[in-house]
Amino acid sequence: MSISALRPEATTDNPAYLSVNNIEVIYDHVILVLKGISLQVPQGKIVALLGANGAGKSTTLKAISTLLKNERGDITKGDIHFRGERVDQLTPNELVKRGLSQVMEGRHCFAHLSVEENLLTGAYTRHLSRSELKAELDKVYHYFPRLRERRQSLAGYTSGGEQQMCAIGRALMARPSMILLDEPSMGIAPQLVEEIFEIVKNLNQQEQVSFLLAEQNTNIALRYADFGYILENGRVVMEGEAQDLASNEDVKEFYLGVSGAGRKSFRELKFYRRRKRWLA
Amino acid sequence: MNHSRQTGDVILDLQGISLAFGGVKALTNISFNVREHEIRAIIGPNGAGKSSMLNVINGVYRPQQGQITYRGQVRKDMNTYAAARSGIARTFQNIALFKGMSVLDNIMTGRNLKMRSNFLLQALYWGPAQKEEIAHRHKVEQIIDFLEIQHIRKTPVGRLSYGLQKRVELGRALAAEPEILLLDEPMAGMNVEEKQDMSRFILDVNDQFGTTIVLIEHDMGVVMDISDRVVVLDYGKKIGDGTPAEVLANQEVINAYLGVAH
Amino acid sequence: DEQFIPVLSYRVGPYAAGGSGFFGGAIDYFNLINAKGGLNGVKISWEECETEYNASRGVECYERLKKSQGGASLVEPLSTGIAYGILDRVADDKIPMTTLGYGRSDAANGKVFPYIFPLITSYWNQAAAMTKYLGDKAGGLDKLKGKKIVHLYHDSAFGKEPIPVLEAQAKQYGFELIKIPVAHPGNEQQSQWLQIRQANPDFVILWGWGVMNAVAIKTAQRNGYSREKMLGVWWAGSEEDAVPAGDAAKGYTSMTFNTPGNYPVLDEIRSKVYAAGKGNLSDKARIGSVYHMRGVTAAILWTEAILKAQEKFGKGKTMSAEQIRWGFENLNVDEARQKALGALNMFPPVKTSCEDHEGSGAVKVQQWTGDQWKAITPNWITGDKALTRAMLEESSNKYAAEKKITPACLK
Amino acid sequence: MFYREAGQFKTSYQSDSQIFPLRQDRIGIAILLLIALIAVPWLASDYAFSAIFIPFLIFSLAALGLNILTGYAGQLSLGTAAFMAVGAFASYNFILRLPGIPVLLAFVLGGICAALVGIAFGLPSLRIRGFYLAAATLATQFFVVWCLTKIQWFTNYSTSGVITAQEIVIAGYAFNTPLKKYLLTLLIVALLALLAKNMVRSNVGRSWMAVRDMDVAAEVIGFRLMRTKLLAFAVSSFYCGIAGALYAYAYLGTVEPEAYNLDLSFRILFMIIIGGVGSILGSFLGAAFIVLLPVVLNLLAHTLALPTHVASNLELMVFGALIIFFLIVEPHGLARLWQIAKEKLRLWPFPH
Amino acid sequence: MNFFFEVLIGGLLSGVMYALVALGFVLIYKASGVFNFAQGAMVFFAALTCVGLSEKFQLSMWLAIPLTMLVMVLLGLAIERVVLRPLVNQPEITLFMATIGLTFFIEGLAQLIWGSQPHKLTLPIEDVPIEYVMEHYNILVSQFDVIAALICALLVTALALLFSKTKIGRALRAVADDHQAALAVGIPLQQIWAIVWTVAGFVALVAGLLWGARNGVQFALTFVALKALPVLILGGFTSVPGAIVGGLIIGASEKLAEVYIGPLVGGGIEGWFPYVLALLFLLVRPEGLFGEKIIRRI
Ligand SMILES: Nc1ncnc2c1ncn2[C@@H]1O[C@H](COP(=O)(O)OP(=O)(O)OP(=O)(O)O)[C@@H](O)[C@H]1O
Ligand SMILES: Nc1ncnc2c1ncn2[C@@H]1O[C@H](COP(=O)(O)OP(=O)(O)OP(=O)(O)O)[C@@H](O)[C@H]1O
Ligand SMILES: [Mg+2]
Ligand SMILES: [Mg+2]
Repeated sequence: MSISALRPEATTDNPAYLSVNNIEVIYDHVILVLKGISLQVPQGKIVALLGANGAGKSTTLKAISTLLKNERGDITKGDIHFRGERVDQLTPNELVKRGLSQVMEGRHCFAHLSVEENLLTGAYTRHLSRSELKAELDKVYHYFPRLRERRQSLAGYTSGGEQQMCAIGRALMARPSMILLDEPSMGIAPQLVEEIFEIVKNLNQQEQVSFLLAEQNTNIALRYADFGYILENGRVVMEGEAQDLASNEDVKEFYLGVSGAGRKSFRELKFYRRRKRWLA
Repeated sequence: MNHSRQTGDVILDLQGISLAFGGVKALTNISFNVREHEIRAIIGPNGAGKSSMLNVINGVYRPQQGQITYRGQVRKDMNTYAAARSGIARTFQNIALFKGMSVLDNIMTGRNLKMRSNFLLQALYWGPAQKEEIAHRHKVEQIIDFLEIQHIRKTPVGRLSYGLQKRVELGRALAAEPEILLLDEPMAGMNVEEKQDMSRFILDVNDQFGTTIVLIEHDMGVVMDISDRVVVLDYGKKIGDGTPAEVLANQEVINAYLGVAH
Repeated sequence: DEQFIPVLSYRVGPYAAGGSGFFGGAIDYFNLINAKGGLNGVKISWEECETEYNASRGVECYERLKKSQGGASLVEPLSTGIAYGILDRVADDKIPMTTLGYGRSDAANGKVFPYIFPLITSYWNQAAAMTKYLGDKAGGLDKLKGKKIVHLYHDSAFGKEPIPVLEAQAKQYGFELIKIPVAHPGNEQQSQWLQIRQANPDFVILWGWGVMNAVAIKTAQRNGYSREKMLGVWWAGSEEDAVPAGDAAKGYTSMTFNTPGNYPVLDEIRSKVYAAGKGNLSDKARIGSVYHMRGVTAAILWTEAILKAQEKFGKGKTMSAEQIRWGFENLNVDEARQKALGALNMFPPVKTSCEDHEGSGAVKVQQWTGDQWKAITPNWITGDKALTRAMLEESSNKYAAEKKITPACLK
Repeated sequence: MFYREAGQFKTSYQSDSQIFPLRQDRIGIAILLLIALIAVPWLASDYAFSAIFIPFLIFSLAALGLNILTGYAGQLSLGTAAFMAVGAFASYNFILRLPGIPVLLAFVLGGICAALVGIAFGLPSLRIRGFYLAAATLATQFFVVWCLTKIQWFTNYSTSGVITAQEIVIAGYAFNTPLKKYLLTLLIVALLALLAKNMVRSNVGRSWMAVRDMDVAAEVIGFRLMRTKLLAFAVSSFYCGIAGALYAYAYLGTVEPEAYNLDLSFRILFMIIIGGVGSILGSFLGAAFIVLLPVVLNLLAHTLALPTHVASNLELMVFGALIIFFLIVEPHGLARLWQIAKEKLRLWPFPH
Repeated sequence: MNFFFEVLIGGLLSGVMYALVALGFVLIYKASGVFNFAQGAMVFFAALTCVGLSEKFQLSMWLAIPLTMLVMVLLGLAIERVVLRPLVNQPEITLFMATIGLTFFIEGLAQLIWGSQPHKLTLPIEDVPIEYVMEHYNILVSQFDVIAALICALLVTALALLFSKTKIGRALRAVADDHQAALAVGIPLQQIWAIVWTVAGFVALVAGLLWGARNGVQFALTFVALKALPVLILGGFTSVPGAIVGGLIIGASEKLAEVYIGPLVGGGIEGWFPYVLALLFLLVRPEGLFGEKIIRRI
């Protein structure tokens, strides 16, 4: 495929903000999950990470944010640079201080803290006055009005979508310069999904925040992203400008669900697609 | 939509259900029913009370008001065990798998109500107990095949990716061969291809075993395509109920949930 | 030739202080003997094994060491739990076990327990002696009538052991016995002492162990109960029990089977062992402390038994455990012998027989002056031995019946 | 290269659900059993039997019992020794008061008594979870030992509260040497381990693990919490009860209630955590670790000829440090370490 | 009636002493969701170090105490670095077990350095009845206990403020909920743990000094942990004020039970009574009186 020529190369005038070079990740000393992944996120861009279940998207993100260590995963090869500095040996706290935040998959709110307290912990690394904190909170509440309504209740009791908003809002509170988003649209009502991506776009354009997002909603992800990488089985199998990917036939068929004749109804597919692919 | 399936009588009927947690009104006076063999979707914005609705149906939450009629039997509330016994199985929004157990064992737990041999026989693992175990294993392997998770059969589920866990959870619910299957966002975290498979799968279950399905899903495409009737919740109230087409045309629903983009 | 003695010691954990003192004393004496040329030329060898005062580790140590270096001559675990754990084993292995001042009182009956030697004195004789002493203090045993005595005890087999004796004597002499148990470990005794304060007894017997002792003394002070009226068992009568209680312990009395003080044998240990850098205690000041002296006493009795055996079975030879058992059964460490050993009056004269594996039953009372113990009874006291003997017979015969043993003396 | 599953295809679910699906494992365990049954009795000394093997087996059994409760059913308990005490003292009284009762039957009855006590004290677990439950199980520990000390009937009115285990005679054959006691213990432990393995790989076991991992979901699936938890308490206590009886009869001989103190409970807890929570094999590995390590350290300290008090304290420190070390290397215990080693072996000589 | 009040007051004051130990547990549980088995050993270690320093080098207590504090800080840092850091995000039971390993290590270390001899510890507070109360009401109240209670109250207030008013408090609770998420938002787990273990070390020192003055400084100080456990479950593992309230309830009721129920059943019930009592409380409130509710939403 020729699009690899379009790969966002790190050049001196456009240094890769985040660059992951050929990393290999092993869980539990035996389970090899990432088999050499390289990717670049240029400053101020949105990069999407796509791929089937179990492809290794979350693992990649956790490798970058160094949270992997605590799940008994190890980066055995390769390195990761963030703003020109090697970061794979830093602690998450140091990373957050350097401006890199992660929204983890699966919501991970602090169940025993109220929604508002959850958001406040997001600003832990920043030293804000009371009024500044309030302003930041208001901003998040403005994005997610639902959170304002539920601010006093314990996060553990809120609904799935509310928790997801809470997790995203919490990461925003750190005012990072780069955010790793793991499936932000999961469990979120469609209207809000659009809004979340609008927020992403806004932050990206107005505050130059870079994004690396793992997303299953390929459609919308490619609509908002600048670049995309497609992972399969721990390897990058395709990469390129978002528009190019979106117009690629294979991507269309497997990730966007549109084949030659346009989108098909879910009801009408009479066979299992993936099985077909394997057999082919 | 040329499917030949017939939906039957009302199997589950909820009347005037209200549920509040302290000050939070999760559900207010909700009534709707589910017919045999149908695919019934529940949609609504975040925090509308969809999951709470499922929790009421299978007895995790007790509604303060209202009554539930299941197969002609009227009750104030369900209890989880009784619900399971009477053929209601479900999946959860925040995955509730048994993290320390393998995929196979997790799905096997789904069959526990069908197991007859007592614990002494199981301790001996001999004769009827072993036969039974193997018979159930057959069923479970079919489900595993169906879900295409053969390769992770013996992996502890804690080590699986999110999407795979969702699949296992579905498998566990299916293993119970339920009459009603409650699915809470079964396709969250899946890409289109996977969603297509999953839809096919749900339809197949519905067709082949006649399982009634109650489905919560945020992907409108899926909901519109595969469900027979949709109920729409907003702020704990019912704002719409009808066929996908009817719901889609409902202005209130568009305002509250779908937005203009769709 | 060497005579091997396994040392089942405990130097960590809650009772480490006692363990290090006792086994330190014993090893110091071994070193002294060896420095002086051994037992008729037979040197003593030993090996230490840490039991942590824990029954199963103690059993492991015993099993490990019983066969090493030509076989164990004897054992002394200084722990009730371990002693029970190896009670049957020593009989099977034919290795004598001493239990100095603890363990089964009825083991003094050598017909039933041929291999067990609760030397010097047992709990029952101690209890009887306590009554005797309190009676003397009141001006005669008959003066105990109408008096109130509190038995404040560690709520375990240990603490309950003397109750039959005390109860029998309460009936006999007409005093009121109030039993107040303290739950293990006994680091809180306010409620017990409030009860005591309310009862206002004439004496309090403190049958305690470990931290319970210091706490009892302290709590007595805070409740205004006179320490002079407290009489501790000998496991409540060491520096380790009094020191932590600080000033509160001044005047407190306890039983002992050693007379506190200095003895030629201790001087010898200082000059021949410690001066040569072979001392076992890391703190020289502990030489002659209660536990250390108890260890030395034990070692004296062990070596005396070996010497006794040598007299019969061949001087200058290594004795077998069986022969040493005979030695233990025919001990006679009288005052003359004590004097020769440089330990006159350090412990009561001991003379054993098949019927009497205890060999004495005499004790003293000591008092804490604030920095050391002082004996306050010039002579050794013995209680009502007829009473304890009868109990001992009954109890040991019951054991024999349970175990299907026919009581008999070994030759 | 020798440890491969390659070429071993399962043609039936029956063969796939065997305890040891791999041929190498089956051969391994067979060899192990042969060693335990033939080579050990042949070669080992009395010391090894009565100070290492017997306590090792008994502790393994107790650990197995605790592992059923804590590892499989997720109910953290600090009252193991209490259940052991019940088993021991109940067996003692059965043999004492029903003359002629078969010893093995007495053990089983003792185990059943322990199971009943376990059920009684397991009732709170329906409401209480985690460390709260653990602290609450201490009530069992203290209460049971207190009862055994207070109520003299249990100790047959022995003045010192000590019981002397009767001789083990089965069908006229006396198990009175370390070797015989070892064989008896081995058989009992092997049998019970097999039963336990069967339980945990069938529906009961799954119900326990389900309750452990997520009790709400377990209930929704149709497991009854009360039944499942109480069954776990009962089975676990039964195992502990038998272990307690063996502790008195095959190991110590003469015991006081204090022998079953909190320390013992903790030791058994250490065993399962070190060995592997939720693993039958782990119970054995953990017991071996806790029984052997102090012995090894003691011998080591002895050969180094350190001053004794230094040696003893160092032993304790090294013991603690090793526990931490193993947890850091593998938080899921020795059993998991073993499994990883096997997985690596399977890949060997390739790294992945 | 006097006697009743004596028992009651004595019990309440003992309860405060228990609470002091329980506080150490609460701190660490709050910060990591871990039950710190080593707390008893830390109490012992702190007291022994303090006494050891003052005896060996003839230091006054006022010098020995800050020096010991320094040692406790080092200990806290070392524990974080060596034990906790590699065990982030591990199951609670693993961390619990690690603290057990720590217990052995600290016990061995303490005795290796300072020997196993018990020591006396004299604080300038005498343990005698307060005369005024004695004369006027004929009730025995120990002066030492009252002062200990004051110290404890001070400590509890300070800690309660620390937790409720600072952002550290919030961070602690976040860490206890979810290590990974806490790290992801940039909470410096290592720093926080180091701080908490140091504070726990400080609490251990205070407890060690007060208990040491009462019982002597000896290995058995580690057993005071057993007294603190029922307090902890009754008050709730996560609540600082809960420790105090739990302490008062446990202290008073255990003494009353021993005095009034004990004689009926043969006495010595103090060992298990508090546990049974706490258990009964738990049946009503499974997370203790003030503990955080256990959230089990699906
Ligand atoms: N803690 C772990 N231990 C072992 N294996 C793991 C662990 N976490 C993930 N894996 C494995 O790594 C692979 C990649 O997982 P990952 O979570 O990165 O997938 P993903 O692309 O995020 O998938 P999804 O879309 O389902 O979230 C999977 O096969 C999974 O089983
Ligand atoms: N156990 C509970 N305690 C307190 N509040 C609760 C509880 N369960 C649900 N709620 C509240 O009830 C409302 C409905 O929650 P529910 O989980 O049913 O929403 P939902 O429709 O499933 O939303 P989503 O699409 O985000 O999952 C939410 O605001 C939630 O915070
Ligand atoms: Mg993922
Ligand atoms: Mg929901």
